[in-house]
Amino acid sequence: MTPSDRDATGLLTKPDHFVQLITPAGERRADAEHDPWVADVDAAALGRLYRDMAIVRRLDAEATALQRQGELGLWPPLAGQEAAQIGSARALRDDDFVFTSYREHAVAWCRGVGPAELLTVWRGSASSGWNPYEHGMAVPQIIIGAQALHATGWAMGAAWEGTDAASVAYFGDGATSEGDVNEALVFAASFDAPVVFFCQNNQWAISEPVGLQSKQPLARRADGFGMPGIRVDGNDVLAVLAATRIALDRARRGGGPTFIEAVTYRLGPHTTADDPKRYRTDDELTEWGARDPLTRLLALLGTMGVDIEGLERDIADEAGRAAAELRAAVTTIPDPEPMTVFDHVYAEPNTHLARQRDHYARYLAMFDETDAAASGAAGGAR
Amino acid sequence: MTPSDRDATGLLTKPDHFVQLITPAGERRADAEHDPWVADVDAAALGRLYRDMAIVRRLDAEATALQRQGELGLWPPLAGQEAAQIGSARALRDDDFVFTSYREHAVAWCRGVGPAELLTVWRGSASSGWNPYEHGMAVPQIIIGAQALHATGWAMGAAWEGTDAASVAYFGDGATSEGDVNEALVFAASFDAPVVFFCQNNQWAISEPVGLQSKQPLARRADGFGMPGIRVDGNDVLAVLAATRIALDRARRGGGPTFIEAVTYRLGPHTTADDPKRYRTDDELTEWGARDPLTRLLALLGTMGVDIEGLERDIADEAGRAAAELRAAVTTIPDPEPMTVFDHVYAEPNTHLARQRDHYARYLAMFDETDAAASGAAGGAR
Amino acid sequence: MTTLTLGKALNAGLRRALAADDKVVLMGEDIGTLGGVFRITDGLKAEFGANRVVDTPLSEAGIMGTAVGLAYRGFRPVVEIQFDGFIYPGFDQIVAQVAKLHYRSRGNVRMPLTIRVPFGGGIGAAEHHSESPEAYFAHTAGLRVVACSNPADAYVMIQQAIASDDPVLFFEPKRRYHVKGEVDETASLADAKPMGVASVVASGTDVTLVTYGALVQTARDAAIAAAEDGVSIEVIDLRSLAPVDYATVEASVRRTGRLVITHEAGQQGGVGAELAASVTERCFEFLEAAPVRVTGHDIPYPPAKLERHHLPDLDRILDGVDRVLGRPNSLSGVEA
Amino acid sequence: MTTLTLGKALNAGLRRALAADDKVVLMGEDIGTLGGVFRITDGLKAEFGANRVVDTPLSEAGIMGTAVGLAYRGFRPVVEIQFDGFIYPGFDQIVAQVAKLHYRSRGNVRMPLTIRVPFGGGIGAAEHHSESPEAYFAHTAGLRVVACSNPADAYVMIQQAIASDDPVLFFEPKRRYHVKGEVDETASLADAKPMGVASVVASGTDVTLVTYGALVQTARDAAIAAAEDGVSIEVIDLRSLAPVDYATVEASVRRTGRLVITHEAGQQGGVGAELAASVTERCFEFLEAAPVRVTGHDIPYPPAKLERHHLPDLDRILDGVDRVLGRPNSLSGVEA
Ligand SMILES: Cc1ncc(C[n+]2csc(CCOP(=O)(O)OP(=O)(O)O)c2C)c(N)n1
Ligand SMILES: Cc1ncc(C[n+]2csc(CCOP(=O)(O)OP(=O)(O)O)c2C)c(N)n1
Ligand SMILES: [Mg+2]
Ligand SMILES: [Mg+2]
Repeated sequence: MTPSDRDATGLLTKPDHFVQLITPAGERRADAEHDPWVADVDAAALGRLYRDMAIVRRLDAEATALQRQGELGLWPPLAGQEAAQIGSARALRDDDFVFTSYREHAVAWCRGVGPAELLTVWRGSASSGWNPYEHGMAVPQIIIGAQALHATGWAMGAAWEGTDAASVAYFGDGATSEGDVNEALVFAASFDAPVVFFCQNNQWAISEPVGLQSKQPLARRADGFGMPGIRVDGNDVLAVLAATRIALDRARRGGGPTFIEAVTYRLGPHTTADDPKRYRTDDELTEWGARDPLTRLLALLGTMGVDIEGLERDIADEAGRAAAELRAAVTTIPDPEPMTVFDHVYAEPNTHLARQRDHYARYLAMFDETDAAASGAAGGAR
Repeated sequence: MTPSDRDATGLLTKPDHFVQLITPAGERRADAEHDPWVADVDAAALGRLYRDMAIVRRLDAEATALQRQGELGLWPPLAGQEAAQIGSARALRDDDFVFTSYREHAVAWCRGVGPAELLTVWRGSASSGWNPYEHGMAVPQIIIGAQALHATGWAMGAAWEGTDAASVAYFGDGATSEGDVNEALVFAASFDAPVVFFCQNNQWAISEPVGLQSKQPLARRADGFGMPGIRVDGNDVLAVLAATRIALDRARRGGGPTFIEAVTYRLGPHTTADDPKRYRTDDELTEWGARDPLTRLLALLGTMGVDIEGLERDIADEAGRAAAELRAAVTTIPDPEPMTVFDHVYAEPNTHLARQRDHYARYLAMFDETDAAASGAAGGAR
Repeated sequence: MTTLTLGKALNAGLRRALAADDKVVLMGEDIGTLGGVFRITDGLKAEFGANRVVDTPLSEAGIMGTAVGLAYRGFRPVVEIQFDGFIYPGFDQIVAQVAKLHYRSRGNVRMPLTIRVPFGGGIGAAEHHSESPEAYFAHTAGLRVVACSNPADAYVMIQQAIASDDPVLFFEPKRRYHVKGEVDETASLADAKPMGVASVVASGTDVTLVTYGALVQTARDAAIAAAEDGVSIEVIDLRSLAPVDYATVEASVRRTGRLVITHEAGQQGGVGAELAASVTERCFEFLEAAPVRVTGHDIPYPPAKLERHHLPDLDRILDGVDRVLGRPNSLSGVEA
Repeated sequence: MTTLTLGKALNAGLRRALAADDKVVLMGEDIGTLGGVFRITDGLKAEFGANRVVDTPLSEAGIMGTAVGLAYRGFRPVVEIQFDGFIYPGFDQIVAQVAKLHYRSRGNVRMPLTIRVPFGGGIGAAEHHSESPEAYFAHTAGLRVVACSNPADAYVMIQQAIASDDPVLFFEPKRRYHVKGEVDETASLADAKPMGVASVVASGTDVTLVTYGALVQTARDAAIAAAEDGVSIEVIDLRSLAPVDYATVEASVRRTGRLVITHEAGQQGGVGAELAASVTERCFEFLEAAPVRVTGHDIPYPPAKLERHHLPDLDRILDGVDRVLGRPNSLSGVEA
């Protein structure tokens, strides 16, 4: 690694340092090592991957709009990272389990998480929107890196049980600096855990460029921990699919963990609360815009003889319907009942909390029923 | 790394995988890369290194005996690790600063820590035995790995101040699994901190073999964090000296951190409270006994024409005197005065603690003065 | 006097501390180029450089541990923890190192760290962004714990914390960052009230109401509301949670005979527990009733739409006041 | 009935839990081949295999975090923290994950972890080997916190903790590991006293003395000594620190009117603060005096030669009893 491997912003993105099967211009690159892993992916399959990506991009934009309109408290947009998320999640089986952070809406989409389920937590209506066991996907994790250990433990258990299921830990470039992620690599290697560490290097951790977290491509972290590392073009859905399949295959055969660095880019703000203009340039955006994951796949489909106008039209319709559904779903999310604030703290009866709950119920009961329903407790009685 | 790189116990010790300048048999191996770094180390200098090692081995044995005799509460013997500690510490300047764990008595020896200073904490007489600023050495750290971050921060500060001083973080093979050590590597690389990570891989973390912590030689951890890693024969004082000089030189020139793995062996128990028979074999001990750091240096000195019998005799005398001093020193360590239990919690006055202190003073005062002096508070009054 | 928001007052205090002592360094995630997610360090990197206002890798233990090393070297690190709920990865370094190193080294090594923590709820945030972890630190020997509640205090206290040779957990009431107040930027630190001393922010005779941070404002509002009801409340802004200024609290309780404590943190083992226990020990014979605590529930911080059913507010505080006065209240008729 | 040490009783309880449910896995540093530094897991790896009794890499966050993942998968991990002072690197995973995941997942994901912590001092150990961190966890919603004090309880409570669907911090009084007692290894768990219920271990009428862990023995000795002095002490072994069995404590205090609490942890924000505050709230009118706390000082754990000047012992407890009774004591004449 020399300084010249860095671009102007100190980002580690030299394209020829990673697995790439589709160039930004939409050409299919031959790759003897990786092509066999996606030999089954024909034009129809590529079309389906495009559909996934286009729909989640639309849903993401819709959710951002919903936040701007006050329907959501916060939204962390994924725009730009569709290929990384779809390519990896579409490699999974139902009995696998994914542990993500907060930005993996496209992974949730692949795991069958529904619109209301997806938005619940960002609306602030409940502490989570879905049952992890229904989708083989943990609820979002906000503590950076913590989920890497959860994925590792889950995988250890799956192996001990004699299954060939695997887990995937999704985390960001910033997360690689947290002790938890490094300890996860240690445990996974030590126990040959069937886990895939899927790092979306989107170049930024809020305002911090990846160069502050590491002077080395993150995939190189893997070797020292005793596992293979794959650096893949995270804006190339096919390359990501191949890399993830390789890693999952190894995991299922008892070969242990793999670390994948998907080099991608967050096109939007960190969250709707962020102002990226304070820390990055328009040039950088333009540069990355040219590497868009959707554009290149559409171009490739065109060269394969697919009627891309027709495809785009169909998908635009479908995405529009999905977005409308999302918009409709948000208002169906019930506002929580006051006393549910005490639910699920414990799985078993707890004398202390029962008493506190009882006291609060008595407190709420002091207020006029109508007032309470209309405006909650505050200001009701006085 | 293939399974055959591991010996029977799963330990990562293939000798030809590391820098070695003196073979276990005492032959000087030519090494074009490393020889220039120790070109100044003539027979006299080697004799001094031998003297250091022989004396600390004797002191270590004496301290172990003192513990067995009840003069110390606990002692973590260093036997076997003399070359790793002396070779590295003798590369340092006075204005460097070392942050160790609990077993680095030979480092303390090199830093001029005196016998009473050394034993105080193990006798349980005070929370530390020396002033870190007098010896450029932090007091022992028991929380595994924590000091790696301290060394990194200190080095960042030294660089910001424009000095060319460096710090060394000493830690064990087990410590490499802790988040703190990995985060220290991240910070050190990010800030080009002039710090040397000196890992003594003594094959065991209490009862756990190093193979449980890592499937890779630990020095390989370095690359993924963006720093050079050197794997050195930790039982070869000259190779260790060379490696540490290389690392310190890089640090002083602004080249940032280096990770050194010194492959060595703990010949004794983890601490005097440990029973290593429960987890390791006599064969392993024999095997490592043949790689003893002292024997090989003595053999080399012999081939260099040094009167090794005379040397041994002189050093035995000197070591005997040092041991006697140590034994004498232990009883000079004052028992702490009861009320000092409150000293140094805060640097500034603290109303809460002052009150608690006052209450305890009144409590102690209830007891008959003579009783209190003889037996402390307990049982005095009733 | 300048009118500043609490956030800007902190910024001004930090700027003055950086200017006064070049061993002061600020460290944290996003504090440099971005100026912090709350912009508390806005402009400081540009003014003092990247070695004084340091964007760090994303690792709280790393920040805390390197700050310890910097302190070893004579620096006075001021660490920002981005949100309250992110302090726990650094907990070991705080509890086992920062808090203990002065003791461990028998006074040779000073740990003059300031650990800034935007804390508390009421901003409709996601999980881990609204916590009140102060009791963990108040229980940790070797640390000092303070909380500011208004711009004037924020400006002075942050400088006092940085000047202190002891490590200070500095809690900032994030939902009050935008509250404005008068700040005297010319005043000398030497003349300022020490951060260990509490403030009586409203005088009263019937009930002593003790709080800190964001709830100080709520408590004052409660005192005004109660006054209309004929109840005179003395409001004390604790400012220092460890050690507590019991002289001020006791003097008040001895007059009023009644104590209400309110904080956002859960009740079980919260700062209010120590206060209630200590005040009971110190002035049992003056108490007309058991001290009452009005706190967050003992639950993980709830989702945004439920936080108003978790956080003490004006009504809940007044209910607590009714309780301590033996007036009709939510628990009337319930056996305690 | 078998006579077992407390350590062996734990070993027997763990063995029974491993045998009863193959989702129970033990994890920790040196717990396998070595059987743990205190030999609590001695022989269990040989009996159940390396996938049930797991030597882990040296990383507390790693242990805790992988245990969370195992729980996600339906396992019931029993984690050993080697010594009290080494729990802090795992603090984030405990507080932000273990404690909150059931809530966060709206009851879908259970976290039936048992976190075993040998705790407390009195063994002449080096730094970090004698701490009493229980208050941090008692203040954390979502956790249960228990402490055993004798072999019979140890045997039953460890099994109850493992059987509990909630995460349990299980504190073991390390200096009592060698104390012997009768254990009924045939008794059914279903009939056993729930771990949430406190035990009155000595009846008395003048003072209620509440404690847990290693000090239960000391408290009983104090009761015997006091009896010779004409003072009748009721000793309560709390067993559960969160939630506290206030029914038992209150019933006693209502009779005696006087409460003394003793623990090794520091006073400021210790478990005793919550107890004193809660008991005062619940039975103010029955109290003849303010509850008295006899605790470790608010200092980092001192060097071995000073620990007897830190830890509550028989004399200090009796001094506290004198205080609560208004008899001559160390603070007589001192204004509280
Ligand atoms: C332990 C912890 N520290 C700090 C934060 C605040 N925070 C939220 S997201 C973020 C940046 C994460 O960057 P990265 O891992 O690259 O993921 P990305 O947001 O780019 O997907 C930070 C610092 C947090 N959530 N958790
Ligand atoms: C955070 C923490 N966890 C656990 C321990 C208990 N412990 C003390 S030494 C040790 C093994 C350390 O092994 P290694 O790092 O290889 O150093 P060595 O003792 O071999 O020099 C352990 C687990 C500790 N001191 N600190
Ligand atoms: Mg990122
Ligand atoms: Mg070791």
